[in-house]
Amino acid sequence: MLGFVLRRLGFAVVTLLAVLTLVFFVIRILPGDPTVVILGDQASAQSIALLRERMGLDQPIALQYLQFLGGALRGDWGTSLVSGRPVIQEVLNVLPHTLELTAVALVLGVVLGLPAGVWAAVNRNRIPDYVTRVVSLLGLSAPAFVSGIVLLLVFAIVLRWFPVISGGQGTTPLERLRDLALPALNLALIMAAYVTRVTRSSMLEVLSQDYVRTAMAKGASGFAIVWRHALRNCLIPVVTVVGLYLGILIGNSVLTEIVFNRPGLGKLIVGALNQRDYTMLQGMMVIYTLIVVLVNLATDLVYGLIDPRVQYK
Amino acid sequence: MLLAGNALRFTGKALTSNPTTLVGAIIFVAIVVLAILAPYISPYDPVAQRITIRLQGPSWEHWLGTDYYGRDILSRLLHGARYSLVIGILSITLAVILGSLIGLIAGYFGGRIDIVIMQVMDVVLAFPALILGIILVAVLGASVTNIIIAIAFTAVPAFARIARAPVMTLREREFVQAGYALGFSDLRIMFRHILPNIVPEIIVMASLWMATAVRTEASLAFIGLGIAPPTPTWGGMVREGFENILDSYSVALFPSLAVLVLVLALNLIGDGLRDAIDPKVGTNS
Amino acid sequence: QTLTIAVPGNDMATLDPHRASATLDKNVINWMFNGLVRTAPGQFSLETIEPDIAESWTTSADGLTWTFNLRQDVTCQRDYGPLTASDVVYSLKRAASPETSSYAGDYAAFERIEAIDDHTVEIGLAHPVPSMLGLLVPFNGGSIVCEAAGTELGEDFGRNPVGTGPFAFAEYQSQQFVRLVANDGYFRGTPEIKEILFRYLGSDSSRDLAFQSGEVDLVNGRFEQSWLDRTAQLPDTTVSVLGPYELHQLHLNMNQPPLDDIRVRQAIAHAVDRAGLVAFRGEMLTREATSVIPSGYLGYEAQDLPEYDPEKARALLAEAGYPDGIDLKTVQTTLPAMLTTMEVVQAQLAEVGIRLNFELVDHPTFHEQIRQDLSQVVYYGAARLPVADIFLTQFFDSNSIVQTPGAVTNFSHCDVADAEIEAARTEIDPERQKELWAEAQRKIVEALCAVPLYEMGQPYAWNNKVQFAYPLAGSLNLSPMIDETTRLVD
Amino acid sequence: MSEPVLSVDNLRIAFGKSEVVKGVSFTLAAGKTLALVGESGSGKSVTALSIMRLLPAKSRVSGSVRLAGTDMLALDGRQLRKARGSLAGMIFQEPMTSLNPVLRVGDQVAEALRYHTQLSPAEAKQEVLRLFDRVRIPDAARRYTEFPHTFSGGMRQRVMIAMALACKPRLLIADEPTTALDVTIQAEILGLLAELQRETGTSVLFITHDMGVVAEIADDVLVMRRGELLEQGAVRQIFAAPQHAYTRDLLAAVPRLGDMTAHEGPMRFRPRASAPAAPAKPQRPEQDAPILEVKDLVTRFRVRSGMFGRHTGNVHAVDGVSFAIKRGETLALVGESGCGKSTTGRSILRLNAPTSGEVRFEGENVLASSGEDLRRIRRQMQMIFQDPYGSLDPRQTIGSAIAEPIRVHGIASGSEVEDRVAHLLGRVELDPSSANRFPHEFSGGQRQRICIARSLALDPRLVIADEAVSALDVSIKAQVTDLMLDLQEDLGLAYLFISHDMAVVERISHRIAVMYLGRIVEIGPRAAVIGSPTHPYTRRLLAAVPVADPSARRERRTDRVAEELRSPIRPLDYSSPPASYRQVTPGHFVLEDA
Ligand SMILES: Nc1ncnc2c1ncn2[C@@H]1O[C@H](COP(=O)(O)OP(=O)(O)OP(=O)(O)O)[C@@H](O)[C@H]1O
Ligand SMILES: Nc1ncnc2c1ncn2[C@@H]1O[C@H](COP(=O)(O)OP(=O)(O)OP(=O)(O)O)[C@@H](O)[C@H]1O
Ligand SMILES: [Mg+2]
Ligand SMILES: [Mg+2]
Repeated sequence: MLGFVLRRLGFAVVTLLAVLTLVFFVIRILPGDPTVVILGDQASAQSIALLRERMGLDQPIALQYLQFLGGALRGDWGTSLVSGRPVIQEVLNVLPHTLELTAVALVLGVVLGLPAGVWAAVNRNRIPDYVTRVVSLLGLSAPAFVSGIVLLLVFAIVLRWFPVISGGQGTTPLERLRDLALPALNLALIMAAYVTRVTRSSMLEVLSQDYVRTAMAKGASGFAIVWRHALRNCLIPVVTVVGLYLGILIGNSVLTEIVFNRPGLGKLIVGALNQRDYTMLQGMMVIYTLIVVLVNLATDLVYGLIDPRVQYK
Repeated sequence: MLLAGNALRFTGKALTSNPTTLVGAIIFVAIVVLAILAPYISPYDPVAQRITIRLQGPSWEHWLGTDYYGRDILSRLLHGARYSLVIGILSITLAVILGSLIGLIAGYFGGRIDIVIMQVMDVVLAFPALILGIILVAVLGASVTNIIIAIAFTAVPAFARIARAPVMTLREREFVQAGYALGFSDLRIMFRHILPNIVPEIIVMASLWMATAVRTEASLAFIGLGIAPPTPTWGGMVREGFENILDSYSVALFPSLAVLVLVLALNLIGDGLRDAIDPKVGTNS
Repeated sequence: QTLTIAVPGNDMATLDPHRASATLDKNVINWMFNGLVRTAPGQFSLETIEPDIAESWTTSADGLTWTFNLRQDVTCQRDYGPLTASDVVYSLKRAASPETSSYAGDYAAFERIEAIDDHTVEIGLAHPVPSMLGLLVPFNGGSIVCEAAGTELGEDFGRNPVGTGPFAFAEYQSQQFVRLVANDGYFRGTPEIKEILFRYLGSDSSRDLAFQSGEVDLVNGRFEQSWLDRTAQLPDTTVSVLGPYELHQLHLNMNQPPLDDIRVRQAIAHAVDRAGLVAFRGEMLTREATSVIPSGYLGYEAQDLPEYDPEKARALLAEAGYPDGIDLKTVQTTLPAMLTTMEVVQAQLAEVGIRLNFELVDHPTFHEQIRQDLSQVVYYGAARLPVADIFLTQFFDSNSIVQTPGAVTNFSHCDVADAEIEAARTEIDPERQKELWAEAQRKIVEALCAVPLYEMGQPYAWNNKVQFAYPLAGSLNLSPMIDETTRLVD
Repeated sequence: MSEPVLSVDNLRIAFGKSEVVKGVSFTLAAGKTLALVGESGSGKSVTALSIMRLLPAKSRVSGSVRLAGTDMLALDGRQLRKARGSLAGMIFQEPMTSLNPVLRVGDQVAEALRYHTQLSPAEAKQEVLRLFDRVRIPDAARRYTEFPHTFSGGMRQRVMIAMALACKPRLLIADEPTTALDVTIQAEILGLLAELQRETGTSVLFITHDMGVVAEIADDVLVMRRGELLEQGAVRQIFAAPQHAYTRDLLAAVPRLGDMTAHEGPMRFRPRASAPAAPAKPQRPEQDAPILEVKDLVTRFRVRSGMFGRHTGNVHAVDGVSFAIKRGETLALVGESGCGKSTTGRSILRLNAPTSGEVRFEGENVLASSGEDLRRIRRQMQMIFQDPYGSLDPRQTIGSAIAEPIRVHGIASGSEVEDRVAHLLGRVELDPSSANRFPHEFSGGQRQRICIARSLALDPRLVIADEAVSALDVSIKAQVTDLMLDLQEDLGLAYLFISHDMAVVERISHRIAVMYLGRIVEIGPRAAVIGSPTHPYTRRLLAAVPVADPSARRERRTDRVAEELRSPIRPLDYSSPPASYRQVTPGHFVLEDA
């Protein structure tokens, strides 16, 4: 297994290099120019050209690529074209916020979704099943910004339990949790919807297996049958979805970040994109890829923990 | 052909065996019919602006209210259904087919093939939909086909992972080994024996991912890879509605509800299909 | 006392006044810097210019030599010591250098910037500049920075700005806020407000909700009448639209058929219903455009713009050989405030058979593509230093035509008023200068290089706790002036 | 006599329209053993399941089932849970799929204890280890933490037995609990059951096809066919004077070890009805080149332990096995459960990756071939898996499962395929109309037959039959073995026949190989091995074969076999001693003790 992990990480290096190259060239093909963003719309063509020269954007793209690669390999990710701050630092500034939000959302999503899915499966085609179906889809059909505003209206304006601005400035754990509650819930709703549905489906499959009958014969309670015997067997698709969503979440939480006024990677990348901040985008994409690769590696390892029959070849 | 026959049979079984599936199917057909009939049954021109009656709530004249430009929301919903249905369904179908195929191959062969394929998928997955979208606009230009491609593209790695996971355990099952023993080719084992066993999960995810597809369409519209205004789409309507949500809830609410109803219908159908192809459904109490 | 301000946007780019081009950055710079002169507090018109760091000034008869006497009590923030003439010289040279400034072009005529003594600065010009003092207000290049800080911080200055204004930079949290603290040594007195929290709240709705919940005292709103109406209903709230007003117009690419035909351009002009657009955007927020430069600018003169007359528009199209209407391509940004207007324009033009086909792209792409001549109709809103020259030069002078070396924002390939613009630039006689500018405007309107739509101000709302000592008309940096006199009451 | 522990009255069970149990009534007294025998698919398992209320939801049950005075059919959830496991324990017919694949084996057993006793986790574990020892699972402490898929069929069955016995239930329902066990271990398990019965007065409902076992342990016997109870009575009476014709047939068909001493080569149960397809008898096998040659085959599985799955040892499942099978020959592979028989079979087909050795099929190197070649070889070399249920695709109807290889290999097409499928089903005594049902809708024996039919569909040259007839009642078993012999006669088919049933082995094989701990300890012509067993294990094995005669009931052994249980798990650095054989008589070899 260790060998498997090492091999995967070895491949990940290749993947990262590929992403790096891809991103480097692709964003330079994109229309839009960072210099216009930096100089503003009054800038003349001359001053734009001047700035391009100063930033080295006028050099042959292959040369730029080599320079960038050299720097990247030495750990120098360059500085943001727009703000002039080091890319690494910008990312590290917001990364904790993203990780914290994602982690809490993940936990919430699973805590909400898994029991709901199990409940639906156990009560297949009865009221609880219909209720969870509709409710979970509610979370899914309303885009993050709509559900976010609804949450704010209810919990921050009407009930006044939480602040509208949850910037994540809290210092005590309780304050941080308070800041996190609504945005995490907002992200968790979508995740919970997926988890619920997948759990239900795979639970149905598992509940008809012979070993569930064995558990019954032992006199296991309904609870033990579901949570001890069936759940683990139906967890693989659930873990897949969770892992998948974790990867997607980190990139796609921008709407939630914006609505709840939280810093995060999502905002950073959308900002960088809107400003065509090449260096920033490059650095961010590498971080993203790294996260996705790690999350997926973790998912694969969890498969093995869940099901001993899974082999890492 | 065989598969198509099976599909028909299962659809029939799904519809007849479970009333909720039938409900789902009826809703879905209704949406499709409404979409087709949109030009004839819409009370108003979906693009005609009436600036004096902007952002109004539901009324007798405008059942679902009016939008930011005073356009009739109901009419826009009806017309928008056409694009949203086509985009949503086609893109998800595309993604499901491609993704499951990739996941199947990766999970089945495992080892190096798996690592390489899944790392490629990871790369695609790592690109946020927005960035992918912009790249695609830049490369392909904006058109309905390209939106479908873009949405499918973002969903392919997801379905690859969804398909691959169960394959990894299925390939160790004895009936797969029995297939080897019978001299079946890898292709046959993959498609005839493993695939049907992962279909339930895929169906469930696919019917869910529709919602994501409609939303992705909205965010792609945001960066320009969308149906250009004033043509209505549900995703676009939701996005517009969001900007004015504090002024009028109905602009965001009704398209969201429409998405909900569509996804619900598809999920009911999906569940029914899932059960229909599950030979053991309801075996244990 | 903390004043919390919320603005739409997600992050700060730079707070270097000579670099900053984003409105949100200028908003903050507004409270940190002084110029040699300034517009009166709460005002943005150059007619109100009054002393700031400079106590007094003199001009030579030819208008080429300007001498400024500086106040002696000005100190730099954050212990960078007293401000002297050398700081001013450093600062203006910095603003004039393309290496350090985005506005170097504005200062091209500055031949000589010298410190005569510790508190006297002399500027020598190569040729007269239409509004010399306008270049010295704390806006764009006019902000005075402290030399010691500038040289010490170098590239970092944008994240660590040091000025002389009422508020000093204290902290920046990326994607969240900039925090300013009162500059206790401000030469006009210690500010009443001790701290300003300038928050980036990108979501319109949550920004409104934060204001509604009292977490924010002052909020930059949406460009919507409905926003003003709704916000005005909140208790203890003042809503206001601040200047300067941006002029929004359609630039028609006269180089390309069918827009090269004046009748087609006239048809468009007659098809646009300015009143309808104002009704759409809101009476309080917008007013009908009256010329091709914003009203109130030095040199502005109201023009007779083509009336809304769809019949005539159709007739003109038919006359030009397009009885079935025309198709026009426009590259359009997805920025909501701009897109919505264009959707209304699109509907209006459609009435007479002009089909405006959108090519939706994201904002940076929009900026690039309109500069590549890819859009037949360019919808653009802008405000500049309120002098006719700058606006006319950037949008209508043939030197600024896109895709040329000197390109700025002349999207329409307009060249009909080159002579007048050029002549006015160096004209010393103010009356004659104004005539030239008026003539230029007339010609541009007549040739229909652009179809002016409306002018739009900055919507703001604040809690009545915030009290301004003077009426607010606006500010060049587009944020309400907050200085030593602004108070928060309970 | 006291109140019966179990009384079933007019039990009826139906799936959809078809009634599979049609009014069955019987009682079972405390401490007694009731054997339920009968045709495969006659409703034995279903009856047993209904007692525990474990039938699928879509079944309908009527009648009454009283267990220790409680009306099982009337219990609500909580009462039912208490009753299950403590009142009645059950050993399921299919041990392969009845264990939870993701839970550790030991924990699955301990769980039963936790539900019904007050034992602490540590005590429960101790108890489980003790049970594992008693059901003869070697290296119990290590096996405790392993997962079911690393267990051989017989080992899983023993785990199931341990689980059912854990709480010393009043009633033990054992549904063919020893089919996957070799006779030595079977004898021990039967002894264990008897001991338990003595200690706790447990009653046993024992479903089996092995009349020998019935004769040895049953007090009373029930005979079922097609959902109906044909006959019931005391065991001696049934054996001595069967009333019903079916019972008589059943008993007549029972093969007895030693029946064949006078006969050379395999022998059919019933004379062949039709003339052989091929007029000329195929050549005697000896004269032919071997169709399969296995040389020094070694297959090891890694043993991992700890958090990071460190490789700490190896299961030497197959440890240097060599043999050859000629065309038209049957080699029986017998041996202790868990000794590596299935692994040998799977390794030959490359379903496991052998560690080393050589496998040649008709001269072709199987271990070196791949892709199309491998498929071609596999097609000619079929395997009937020990776990029939697991080896059927749950989403494929059995008709399509049998038709698929026919289509794939182009053996037939169009409607011919259906005819063939129907024909094959008929030959294994299944109703062709059941072709469109799914595997889970069949009884254990029916599934086994489906797998046999499927493997024969391809006209293979060699069939590896892993416990292929273990779940069949004697009469169908006779029919299926006859079928196999017919095919051998007609087509020169060769078999590697893995079985625990020595009587059947004697009938069907030309030669016998006896395996023990991954090695062949004795191999030779059938008559020689059975007639003059040389290796001590072979002797033990033959001595343990139950005899289908209740009057000849031996004293049940309750003491432990003197020899220590041996486990095939070895440390990493272990290297097996070379195997050397001594020839006893021509062709009869015995492993020399190292
Ligand atoms: N889930 C089911 N759906 C439909 N029919 C079923 C189902 N389970 C069992 N049957 C049918 O019920 C009958 C009795 O099955 P049962 O398992 O009791 O047989 P059995 O006597 O145990 O046979 P065997 O000795 O082969 O195990 C069989 O004909 C079988 O096909
Ligand atoms: N996948 C595996 N991983 C680890 N060990 C295994 C695996 N498969 C089998 N074994 C071990 O290999 C040994 C031989 O198993 P095998 O299934 O060949 O036995 P068998 O002779 O067929 O027994 P039975 O008669 O009980 O079926 C056993 O100790 C078993 O635990
Ligand atoms: Mg049975
Ligand atoms: Mg075996």
